[in-house]
Amino acid sequence: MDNIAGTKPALTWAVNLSVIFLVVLWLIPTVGLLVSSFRDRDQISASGWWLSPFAVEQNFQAKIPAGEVRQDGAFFVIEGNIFSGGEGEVIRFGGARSNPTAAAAGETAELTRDRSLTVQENGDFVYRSPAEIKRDPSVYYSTATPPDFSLDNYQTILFSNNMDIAFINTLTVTIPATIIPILIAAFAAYALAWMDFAGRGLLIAVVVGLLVVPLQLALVPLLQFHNKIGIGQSFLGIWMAHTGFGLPLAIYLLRNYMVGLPRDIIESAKVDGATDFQVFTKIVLPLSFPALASFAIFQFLWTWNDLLVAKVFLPSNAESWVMTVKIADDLLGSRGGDWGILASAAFISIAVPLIVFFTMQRYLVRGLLAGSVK
Amino acid sequence: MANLKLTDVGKAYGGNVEVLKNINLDITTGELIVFVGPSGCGKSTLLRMIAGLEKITSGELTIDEARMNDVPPAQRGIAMVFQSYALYPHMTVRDNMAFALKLAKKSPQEIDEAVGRAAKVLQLDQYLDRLPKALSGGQRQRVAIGRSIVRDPKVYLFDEPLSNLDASLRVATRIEIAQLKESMPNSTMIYVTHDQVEAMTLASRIVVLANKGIAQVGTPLELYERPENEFVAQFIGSPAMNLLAAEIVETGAVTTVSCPEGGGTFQSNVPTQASDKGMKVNVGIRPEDMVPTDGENYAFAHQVSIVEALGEVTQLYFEAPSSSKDTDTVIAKLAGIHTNMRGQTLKLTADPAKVHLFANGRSLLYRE
Amino acid sequence: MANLKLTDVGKAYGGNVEVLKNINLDITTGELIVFVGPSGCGKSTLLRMIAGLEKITSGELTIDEARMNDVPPAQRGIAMVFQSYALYPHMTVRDNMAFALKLAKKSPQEIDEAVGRAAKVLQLDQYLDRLPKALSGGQRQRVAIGRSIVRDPKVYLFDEPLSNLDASLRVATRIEIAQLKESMPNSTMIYVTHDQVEAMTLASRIVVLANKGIAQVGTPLELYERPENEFVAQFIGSPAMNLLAAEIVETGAVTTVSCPEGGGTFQSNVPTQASDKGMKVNVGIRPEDMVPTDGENYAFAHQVSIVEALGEVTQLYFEAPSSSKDTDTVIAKLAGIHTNMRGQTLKLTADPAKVHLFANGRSLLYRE
Amino acid sequence: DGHQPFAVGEGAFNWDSYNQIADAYDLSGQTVEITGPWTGDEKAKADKVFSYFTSATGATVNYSGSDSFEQDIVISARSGSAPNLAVFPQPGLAADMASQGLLTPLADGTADWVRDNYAAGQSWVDLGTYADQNGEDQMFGLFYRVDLKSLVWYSPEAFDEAGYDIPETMEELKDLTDLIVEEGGTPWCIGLGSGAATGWPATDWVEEMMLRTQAPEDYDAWVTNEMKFDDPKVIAAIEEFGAFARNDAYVDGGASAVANTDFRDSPTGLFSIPPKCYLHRQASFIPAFFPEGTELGEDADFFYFPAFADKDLGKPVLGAGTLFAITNPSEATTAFLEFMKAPIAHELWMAQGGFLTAHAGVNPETYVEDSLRAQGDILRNATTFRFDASDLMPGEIGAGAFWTGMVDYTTGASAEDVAKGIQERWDTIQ
Amino acid sequence: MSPLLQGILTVVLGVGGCVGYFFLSNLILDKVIFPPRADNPGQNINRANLVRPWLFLFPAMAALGLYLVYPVVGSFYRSLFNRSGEEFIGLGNYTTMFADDGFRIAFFNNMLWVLFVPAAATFFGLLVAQLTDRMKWGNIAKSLIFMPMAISFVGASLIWKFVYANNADIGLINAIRDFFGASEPLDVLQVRFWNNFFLMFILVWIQTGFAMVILSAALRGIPEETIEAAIIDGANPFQVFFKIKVPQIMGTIVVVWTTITILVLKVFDIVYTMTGGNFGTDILPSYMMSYMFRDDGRATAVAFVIMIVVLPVMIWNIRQARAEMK
Ligand SMILES: Nc1ncnc2c1ncn2[C@@H]1O[C@H](COP(=O)(O)OP(=O)(O)OP(=O)(O)O)[C@@H](O)[C@H]1O
Ligand SMILES: Nc1ncnc2c1ncn2[C@@H]1O[C@H](COP(=O)(O)OP(=O)(O)OP(=O)(O)O)[C@@H](O)[C@H]1O
Ligand SMILES: [Mg+2]
Ligand SMILES: [Mg+2]
Repeated sequence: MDNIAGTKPALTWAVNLSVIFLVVLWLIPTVGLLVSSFRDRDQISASGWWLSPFAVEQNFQAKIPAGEVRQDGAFFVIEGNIFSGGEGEVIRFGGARSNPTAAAAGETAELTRDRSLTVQENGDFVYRSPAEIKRDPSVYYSTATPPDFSLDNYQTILFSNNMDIAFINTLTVTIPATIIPILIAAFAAYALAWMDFAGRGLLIAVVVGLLVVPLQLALVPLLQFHNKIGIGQSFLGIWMAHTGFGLPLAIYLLRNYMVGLPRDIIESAKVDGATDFQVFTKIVLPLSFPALASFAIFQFLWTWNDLLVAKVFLPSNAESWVMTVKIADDLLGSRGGDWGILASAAFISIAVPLIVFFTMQRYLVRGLLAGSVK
Repeated sequence: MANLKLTDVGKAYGGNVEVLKNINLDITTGELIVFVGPSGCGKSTLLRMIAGLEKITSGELTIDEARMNDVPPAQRGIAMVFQSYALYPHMTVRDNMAFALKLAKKSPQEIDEAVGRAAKVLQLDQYLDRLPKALSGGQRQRVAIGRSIVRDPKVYLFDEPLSNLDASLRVATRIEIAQLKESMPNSTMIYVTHDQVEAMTLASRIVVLANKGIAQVGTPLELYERPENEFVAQFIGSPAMNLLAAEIVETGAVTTVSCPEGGGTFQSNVPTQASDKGMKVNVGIRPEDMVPTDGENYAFAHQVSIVEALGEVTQLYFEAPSSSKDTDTVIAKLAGIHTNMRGQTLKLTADPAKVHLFANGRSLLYRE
Repeated sequence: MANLKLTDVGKAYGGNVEVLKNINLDITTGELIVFVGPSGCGKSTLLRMIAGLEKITSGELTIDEARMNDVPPAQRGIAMVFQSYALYPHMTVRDNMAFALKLAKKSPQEIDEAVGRAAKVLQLDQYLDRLPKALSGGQRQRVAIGRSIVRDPKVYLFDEPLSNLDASLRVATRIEIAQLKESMPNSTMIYVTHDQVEAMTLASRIVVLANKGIAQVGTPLELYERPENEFVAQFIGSPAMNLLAAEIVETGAVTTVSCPEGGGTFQSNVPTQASDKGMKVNVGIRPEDMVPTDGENYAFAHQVSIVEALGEVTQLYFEAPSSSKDTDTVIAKLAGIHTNMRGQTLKLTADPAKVHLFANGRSLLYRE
Repeated sequence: DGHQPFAVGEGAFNWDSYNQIADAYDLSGQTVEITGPWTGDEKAKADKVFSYFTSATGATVNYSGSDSFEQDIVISARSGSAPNLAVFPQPGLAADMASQGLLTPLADGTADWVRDNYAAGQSWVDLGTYADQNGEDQMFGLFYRVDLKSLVWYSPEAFDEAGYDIPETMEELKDLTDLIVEEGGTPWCIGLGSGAATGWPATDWVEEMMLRTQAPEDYDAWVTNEMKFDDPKVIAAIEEFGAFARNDAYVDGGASAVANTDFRDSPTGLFSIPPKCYLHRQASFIPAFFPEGTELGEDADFFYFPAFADKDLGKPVLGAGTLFAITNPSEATTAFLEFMKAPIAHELWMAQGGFLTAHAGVNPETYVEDSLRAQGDILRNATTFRFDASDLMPGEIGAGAFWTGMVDYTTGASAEDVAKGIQERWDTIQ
Repeated sequence: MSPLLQGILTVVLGVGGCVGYFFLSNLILDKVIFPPRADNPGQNINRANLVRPWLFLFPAMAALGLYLVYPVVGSFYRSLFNRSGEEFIGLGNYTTMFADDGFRIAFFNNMLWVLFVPAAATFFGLLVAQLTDRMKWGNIAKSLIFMPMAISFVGASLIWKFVYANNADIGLINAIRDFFGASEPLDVLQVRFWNNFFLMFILVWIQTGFAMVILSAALRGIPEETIEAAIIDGANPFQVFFKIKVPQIMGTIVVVWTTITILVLKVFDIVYTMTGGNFGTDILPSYMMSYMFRDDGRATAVAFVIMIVVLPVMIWNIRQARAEMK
């Protein structure tokens, strides 16, 4: 197919452009999250992420220590620099919180009660008041703040206590919880696709039906069951739980793929003397790689991002925390509104699944069956 | 040891599409049986039933006296070449061929040797490490053959195994198969083909399938020389036997028939009884038995409409005379090259020993 | 109008597996070209390149003077029968055949008519509403043929379209194809086959492919009678031409060669020059040209090892004498049935007009 | 972690009570498992408090906090893997579990002890007493940590500059609201957004209004549904809330922004320049969501959400609190609850900030900030203290219909309809 | 033992155990229970073959039975009891539920979701799978489109807050409206009826990756020759796609559609975190969650309604499976 002559460049262009369009459409929200993950909470609620690469004009408050008041005729005067010696560039300023941008830099702003305030671009100010200055006055000014990105959010998450353990725990949960259901489901799928027995149609129907069972229904009876047989809350328990919950989809996906394999190949193997077990391991399994890989991706994702099952089936002590629990209960906890942390957490937890996706994508190959039958 | 016995075997797809019925066949060890028959007559189906890949709807199949109807394919001791090749797409040619041997737990040397030998015979040496998708049609077919001949089963089932091979390879492979067969007198082979030469050269017996049943079983020469019915007569031999309507005018050890095309009468060595006189029959003469004649007693006379020079022989096509039956055209095959015959009118006759007589589709030779 | 011209066309798979090179071929409108060649020699590949399904690695393809290398398949005006059928598995036979017509926005009546006609010719009437998976191998192949002949393209490409058909259907279909061709003098047909008879009967010219290139192009009889080289000589004709090592002892319009097998000398009508005397040559004699002789001047004498009676002819196999080349066995084909010859020693010779001489693989007829 | 911030014996703490526990128990090798709603910083503080129990008795304390505590505790209790103790943020859930037999009553005498030692002791006893499986009332919950709800947060600086005074009565508060509008400002920031719990801040408003417009007895009747939800009194209270929240001029972003602005984001309007609003009513925990670097007392402060002057209802205070209940008794658990009764257990958290207590025996000096002490005062001076009604109502109402009803109300539904809907829902669960 | 080591050990043991189970059980079946050498090998083998499917199915059925069927049956029983679980009220939970406005809204919305989300996600997934199929940077494009799949629902909700937020400084939509001069920010999540679609789009955004992966695997399984044949038959790319490719992967499309439908019936997180079911956006799963662990009777009753909603999809699948098995 790649060899077909004379593919039209216009078509290729159209395809490329539409894909770019879709990718961008799909990416925009994620980019927003990525950008936000480098900003802190206050910034996030101050300006849109799309503005974050640009300097924005922001208002600030500078407190003037009333210490060095100078008497100048009838006026009490304070002079100084609002940046207290640091760098900065004032654009506009004002003397009241409710009107922080009353005057442009260099001008003099008349304040209430006959006070006045002058602020230069470089931050030098003169504050004059006819009355004695009792409370530290404030100067409000606007200045261009450069974009501010930091890795703080990531640091908070990555270097918080025991994150390494949580990471290892997560892997400990996900890997067996991905492999074992695939294995069990593959056998069942093979039986449902290629073995002849009474009640096959009914079983398929049951599997489809079980797809829809809400997890929440099963939690209490299962944990009870685990407690009864002595597994309790443990890794073994969560593997079994994920296996049970993942099976319907696994069986369903795999069976549907397997029935599509050419009958002749399987028959040929049988004639070659293969038992069902061998037909399965040597022929069907290798040829089902695309389906196995797809399901592996999804089961991995699901267990990786799972919070509920982890909380129910794992002990609640910190040593057994998986990353989602750690992030939800430990890091976010009282900081539920900290979008920066949430964003970076989302990005950190995206990394491994993406790696899995990339590695598994290799198995979604073309023409696996090519050349086998006429 | 592999005696195969089919008793009243029938097959219906999906409960109603009846494809085969009442197949009775006894195959003894060491035979090479060839199934022939028109496309879609059920050859592959029968093979697949013997292999156990298709449920036998009715009747019984035994191998060495053991009833096999319900025995799974792996336990029947068969090797099969599928019409569709059915290669394992994820295995190299080598692994495809070694698969059965590995399953049988053969030693690696044994496997290597067997695969090497088969690859050599089938000229696949240089493709051993390719995947099926990078092979040509014929190469794929050869892999399929290789896969079966590396094994040592009781019964071989070959479904049109050479259809995609070129002539010389075909001859070579055919001979290989014949030798393979010879070297294993205890195995039985069943072979489906459309190639007459293959059928004639390989078969110890040929089974002609037609109309859901068996039209005739016999050695190649029996079928060629003494076809039981018009169907077999026309099916065996290429181009097909010409059939001409005629009437018996004289009976006895040698029968004389009239030819409505003019040309008076001519003879057949098929014996008839006095009561047959006046019977309407079809006279069957193979194209290669047709000889031009100048005499009065010819079987057929007509203008040559097409000349096909094949090198070795030349085929002459005569437009269908009203008396010919079933085939629209009468064909004669003359040895050598005769390119300039188009448009000539020829009279043709045949050696009485090679003239067949059919009444109601059945050969007069087989009357009770 | 469909003149096809291939100039220095080459193909390499994956950049390094070179399959074809320097193919030069001129096909004029109305021709029916047959590609033959050993399995895996690149016939399908060449066809696919013409169709536009494989990129042409080097060289140029023009149809009616227009360069086609980069024209997409749909614009080339071709119809194709795939070696692997490539039926649309989700469509019934009827829809498979009607697909192209529907795409071409033909009226329903037209479509029905065209499909009905093709189905009738191919004896597919009763299967029109089945899906491909419920068809036999031959039926599938017929659907594939049907799919192409309902259309009216400039160029037909047929890749072994009859390989799974039985002999009579094959003959019938072959004739249909020939008639189809005749009824459309403006279309060109390229046909791949392994069947000698098909090649010989259908082709206006045959292209023999071998060793990544063209071994010879010519009319069927040219190839049969005057093969340019040993390859073509052996490839055309079945069984293949026998080659025997010999030495030229007398030159002239008729050449006399010695035969090392004893039996002295015998003649060939191939002319030679005086300088050729003493040259080591291979003498080529087709099996069907071999005649038994009692005389002294025979080409070959040996014991018959195998007898194959095919009905029409009998093939005698002689174990390879040391002098035979390339083929291990010498074969003679005698008309009629001779079953009792096994073990006899026969002397064989041939008509000088039918004795070919090859030096270094090339025929002496074609020397400059 | 085990790091103890305060050395034993130093500071203004009641170390005596610590020593009593240490003398009375030796529980080495035993463990107390606790789950609760405190996570993050709060968990860290709690862990520090618990570490003193460990150092006193030798028993290990494993506390784990969860954001979805309500769900987790039900699952683990029902499936038989409950921890020893659970910290309930809502009495309602504890009552539910008690009635299903999933809780163990506290030791005899605890009720008396609470009555004697907690400010407004009887009300805490009542809040911790539920019917057990057999319908008998028992004391199940020991309150530890109280949240004060009746607070209005503001920026002293903004008030100062604008010359606003702290309102003493509801009437003054309303006047102030109008004044701010007149001067071109926006008085209130209100946000009800909270993911699945969206709407809960509005329930606090309604409860405050109930307390300020109706007698405490009415409030109690409302909580138990003796007074129907669609009673005119309740509707009036809802409309009091609506007077603030449904007035486009009163709230930042207009009335439509109220429903979906996250409650955690809503206070930031107080601190922006220019201010987006001047007033924010929220419980004592809210400073955790103020912008980083906000100093209490300096940049932000609170005043009591005042009562109507013309209604003779005193100064009602709305609060909430967490309570300990036994889900799985053990010796160490009993000891642990003794520790929880000791003043030291309260002081240790007071000294870390973010903690109020009703325990009368604690030393107020240990409050880490003045503002907390001031909140403590409000609590102490309350003439009426009432617990958050929605926390006492059945879950479907207090953590369901009431929430969504309030969202519907703020987005335009009429108070009658909303109240009627909630009452209907309530009817279906009885 | 460190959990990592423990994990590795279990993977080895678990996988080994599974393989061992299948291998040994087959071996025992063939060699011990029904040895083929007995007088009638055929019969024994057939007996073995009657048992074998169940050997293959046993672990899966045991796990399904224990982890799903048993709880479901238990739950159904529970749904016939009142809130405290003590009093048997028959279908009382169901009748009160159907009388509840909230339920009706959730049910209606859920129907919208069930119709829209699977259709849209499958459509986009198919589109992307097809467009990227032979593209040089197709794998990259696919990974980018897949990315939302890898984000947890909570993370995804956060992302979309940045799009939908009722504030031109945070929400992209309002920023764009602002740019075009709209004065007041609009809370799109409060726009009745349409807000459902804004929420649905989040799930579409996530699930497109799923559809894409599965469909792209299916597209790659289509025999190339049929496509070539169609091209030669004169089909343009659209015709190849709609008339050749789509029908051939119809089975997979059904699978994808079903899976997403079922997901729609289970996912409450999006609604839960974005609106908490307010503003008329409640759907059945989130409606169920508001009863879950409070009134199990009601919650399980909702669960059963959800299962009934999926019945047509089940039937459709069974039909498809039947057709394939022919
Ligand atoms: N994808 C591929 N990669 C590498 N080699 C290939 C590939 N496809 C075909 N070949 C090789 O190219 C050669 C020509 O193949 P082609 O299919 O054209 O042969 P053919 O002449 O049609 O043979 P046959 O008569 O057996 O069909 C073969 O040797 C085959 O192995
Ligand atoms: N699954 C099926 N359902 C219904 N009919 C079928 C099915 N498979 C095959 N048939 C029909 O059964 C008949 C016999 O098929 P079979 O494949 O045995 O033919 P065959 O003799 O091998 O033909 P060929 O020489 O063309 O391969 C055919 O007419 C075919 O259409
Ligand atoms: Mg067949
Ligand atoms: Mg080919």
